Amino acid sequence: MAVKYDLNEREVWDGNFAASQALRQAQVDVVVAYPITPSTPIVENYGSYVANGYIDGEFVMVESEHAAMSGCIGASAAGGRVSTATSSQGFALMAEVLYQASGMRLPIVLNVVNRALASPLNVRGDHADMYLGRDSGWIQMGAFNAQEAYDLALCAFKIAENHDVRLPVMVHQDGFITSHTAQNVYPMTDEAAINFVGEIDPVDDMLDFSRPVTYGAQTEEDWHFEHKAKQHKALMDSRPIIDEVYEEFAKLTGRKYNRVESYNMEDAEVVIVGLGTTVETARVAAEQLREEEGIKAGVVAIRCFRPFPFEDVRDALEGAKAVAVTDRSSPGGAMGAFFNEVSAALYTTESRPLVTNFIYGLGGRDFSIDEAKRIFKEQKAHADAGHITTDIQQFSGLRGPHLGYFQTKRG
Amino acid sequence: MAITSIKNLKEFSTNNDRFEGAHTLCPGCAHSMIVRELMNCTDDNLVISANTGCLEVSTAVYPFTSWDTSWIHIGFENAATSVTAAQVMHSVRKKKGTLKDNDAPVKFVAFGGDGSTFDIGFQWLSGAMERGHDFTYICLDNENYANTGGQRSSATPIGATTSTAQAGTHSYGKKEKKKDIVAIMAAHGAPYVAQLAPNKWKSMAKGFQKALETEGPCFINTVSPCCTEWKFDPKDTIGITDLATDSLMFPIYEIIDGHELNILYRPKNLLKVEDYLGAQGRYKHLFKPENKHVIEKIQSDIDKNWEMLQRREEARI
Amino acid sequence: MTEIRWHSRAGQGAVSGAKGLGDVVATTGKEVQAFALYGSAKRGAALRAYNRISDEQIFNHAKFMYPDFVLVIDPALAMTDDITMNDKESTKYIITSHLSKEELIAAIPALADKADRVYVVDCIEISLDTIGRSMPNSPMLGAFVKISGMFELDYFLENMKRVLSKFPQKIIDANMEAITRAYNEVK
Amino acid sequence: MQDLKLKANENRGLHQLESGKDLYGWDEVTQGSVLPSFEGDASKIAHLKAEERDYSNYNSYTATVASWRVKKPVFNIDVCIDCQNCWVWCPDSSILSRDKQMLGIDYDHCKGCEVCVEVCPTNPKSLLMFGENEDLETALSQWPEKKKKEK
Repeated sequence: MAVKYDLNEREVWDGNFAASQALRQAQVDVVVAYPITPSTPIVENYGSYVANGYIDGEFVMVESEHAAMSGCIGASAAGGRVSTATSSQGFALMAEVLYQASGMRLPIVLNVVNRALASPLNVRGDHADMYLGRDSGWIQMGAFNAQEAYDLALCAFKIAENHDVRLPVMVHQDGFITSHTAQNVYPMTDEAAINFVGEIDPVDDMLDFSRPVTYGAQTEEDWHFEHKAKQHKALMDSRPIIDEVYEEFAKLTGRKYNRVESYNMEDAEVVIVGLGTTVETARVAAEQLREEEGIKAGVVAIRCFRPFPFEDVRDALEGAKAVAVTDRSSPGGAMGAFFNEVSAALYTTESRPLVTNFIYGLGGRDFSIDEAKRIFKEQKAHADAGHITTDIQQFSGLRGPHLGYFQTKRG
Repeated sequence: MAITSIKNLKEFSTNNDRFEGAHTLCPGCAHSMIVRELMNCTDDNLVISANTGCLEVSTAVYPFTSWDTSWIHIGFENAATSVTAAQVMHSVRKKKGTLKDNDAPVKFVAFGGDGSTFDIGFQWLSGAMERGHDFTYICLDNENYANTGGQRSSATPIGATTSTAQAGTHSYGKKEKKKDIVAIMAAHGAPYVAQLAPNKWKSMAKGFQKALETEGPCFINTVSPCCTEWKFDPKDTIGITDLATDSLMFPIYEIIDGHELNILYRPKNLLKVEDYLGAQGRYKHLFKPENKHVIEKIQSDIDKNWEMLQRREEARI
Repeated sequence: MTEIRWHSRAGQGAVSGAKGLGDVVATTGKEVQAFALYGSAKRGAALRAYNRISDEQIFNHAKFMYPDFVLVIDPALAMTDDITMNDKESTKYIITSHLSKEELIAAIPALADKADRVYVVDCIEISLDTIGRSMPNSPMLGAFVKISGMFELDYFLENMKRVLSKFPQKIIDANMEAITRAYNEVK
Repeated sequence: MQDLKLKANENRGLHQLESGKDLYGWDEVTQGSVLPSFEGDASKIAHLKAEERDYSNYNSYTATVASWRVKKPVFNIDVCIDCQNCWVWCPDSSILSRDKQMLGIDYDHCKGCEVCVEVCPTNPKSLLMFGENEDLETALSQWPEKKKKEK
């Protein structure tokens, strides 16, 4: 029986500590991990909870991130609750096995502390690793601060282990900006947390010897497509279940999450669409602009990057005139991936707002209120002109001459 | 632990197979002889993992499995990791009492070919051995990447021709020595390490049982002649293995706690390595006059290795 | 919103100082933020840490700020780092130095017109005397309590004891002494 | 004696996968492509003989690879000494052995590799290869005599 951990009603935790407390409260059975900045403290803390009896689990320090996720798969197929954490290069090294975890429908919770991908080497936050996971078949949820890193990690177990979902879940937080920033966090009691998450009820349990199972079969062109289709459907069908879990969480804590979050959107004409901490900074900018200049600015955030909330994004943005979609990942010779997805959703609306793409914040480059304001003002100019007046894709916050691509053919 | 009697073959044959037929390994493949024997060595429940390789692609082809036990394959390199993590989960769930049957005895076993053991999965294997989990890793060593059409591995011996180390007018095939995986695994401090061969079924069964009984990470390298890539008639699988063990190309021995070496088989009628090489197509080119030195080199390596094994056995260090 | 920027070297405890300050402030019911920009920074490398304090939830995640307080806990960085960056007319400076206030301002031209907002305390010496090694973060907190007037000293000390509760009593006592001395010595 | 119905449960060979029949849709494949080996409780599986087990349709035991074979081994029980060499080295789990006795060959799983014939120590051998279509009686009638040791 685990030793009682003393919690205050109000704690000052950084995102890493908050996530590790969620792992403790969910009484994760096995963590298989390899350390990488900036996610390391999550698994270090889990290890210290094991070492001090705060949790009846095991911490396995393996020799690489690939092995970490491989171990998570083995442990999860063995029927218990499993979690780990990683970032950046470690995430990239895990990439092969991420697909195996989702293909085998294993409810692993991966805390991803977002960090840029080399080269050049960089330890700070951008969303390159998160984007790398976007076709991996995992549910991907984004936390914008330490409180949310904690809340969503708890929700993640409940979603992943739901028998109608049975998919692995990533909970993303921004490297350093969330992971290493201490803020007020209001934890649940241990009892409330475990009651909410519940006990895991294993499916296809490798340790149930009354029913031996084979995991990881080979399929060729005769079966692979069917399995992938079934997996995709499970991911698409997880949407209402995610909503239910968010609803139940709100009843317990008063903190209500949505797969798409809207701020000041009732009458917004110009909008920033973003992921991560950017969302909160943009919210401050939107409110200031409303007060200072009367610009009807709003913010739309994607809480649930996968399954991509196509309909909800469309609904949230349908009334907007000009929308700036922000990609915190080097786009590699294309428009930002997030821009493409949001644009695709908006293309199916009547209003088809003007959409531009900002590449920003790479390698942890600061995103300030002033920068958000500048982006809003540009959107205002598009809205007033009735067409896009700048390049469709621009690099924002970059030193040196302007870098941008493509002009509109409308107007 | 329920160990099956291996007093003699008749006793052993009362076992009920848990590795089923209608898998799609080549006719005459030694892999399945070895796997069957491992599974027949115990009545305990087994959790088995496999690296990518011939065994994996032939025994779990959707919608069929040939495994009557829990089994998992993830990727090329991580069988040791997946099965040891399952073992850790077993210990946690046993402690918490969340297993379906908390008292059911279970053993954890990983299989890999020489490609995944010596090469691509080497780091994962080394990590699992170092962490000291209670499991047995069995390498099915057919000395090449048979699953992908016979490329060289670091287990391929000098002089063999493979599709990526070809014998030709300017080459006698692979130039480099086979990696000594047994010594490397013993150096990890594993409590039980052995090299075994399926023709010597009893020493193999004894070794398997020792590995399953020994607490901690055990490693066994088994020679697994590959009729397809070694180029011999499938019916001769056991005969070729006899030549391998009786020429000492593939000596059978165990190392306990990293140092105590025991030779498990001494051929009464020691054969020259030509007899072994000559029976396989992959060494055919060595019998050309210009390649004679390679056969001499192989024989001299065998002699030196045998001398080393005998001295280590004697020295007990 | 109160914003604070720390100038420090890795290993001097600015990150713990900022987090400790945040911890104490949170007990008053305020929302806090404490963060630093480091990562692969090795001991001795210059780094900056940040605090925000507000009555409402803090949404701004930028490191960019117009600081209300600049806390410099490394004497050399006071000379070499851009400590007056993005300051306001009301920004207060608390600087670790063995120099007198006059000598310090003379050495740092950027402070010339801000003399009424510059405070000096020798956190290094205080920490060497009390804690036994160079750990200027605790004394800086004492100086900050005095200059900001945000707390009563006793209230702050009580709460710092809780923040430091995982340490041995001897270390807690030394830190209390360091905070108190700096509170009294800052000028 | 070789006609014992030990070898298969009723559904063996029903799947026609090699011919492309029996391929069903995405809504019917198993979750995560996981394959359960048995129906019902399999806790004591190590203690059950094949004919006592409740194999699932996903178990390759229920499938056949008989069509892979060009020649087949025929077993002559009159010569057999039940040494079990063929049992231990059969790579296809196709030697039907019960209570220390060799009873026959599972022709649904035998691929005709001939290993069993090679490792058979009797004189004459108790297993010999015959054409796939040769019937048992004809095969047995052609069994060779004991060979004299060459001197």
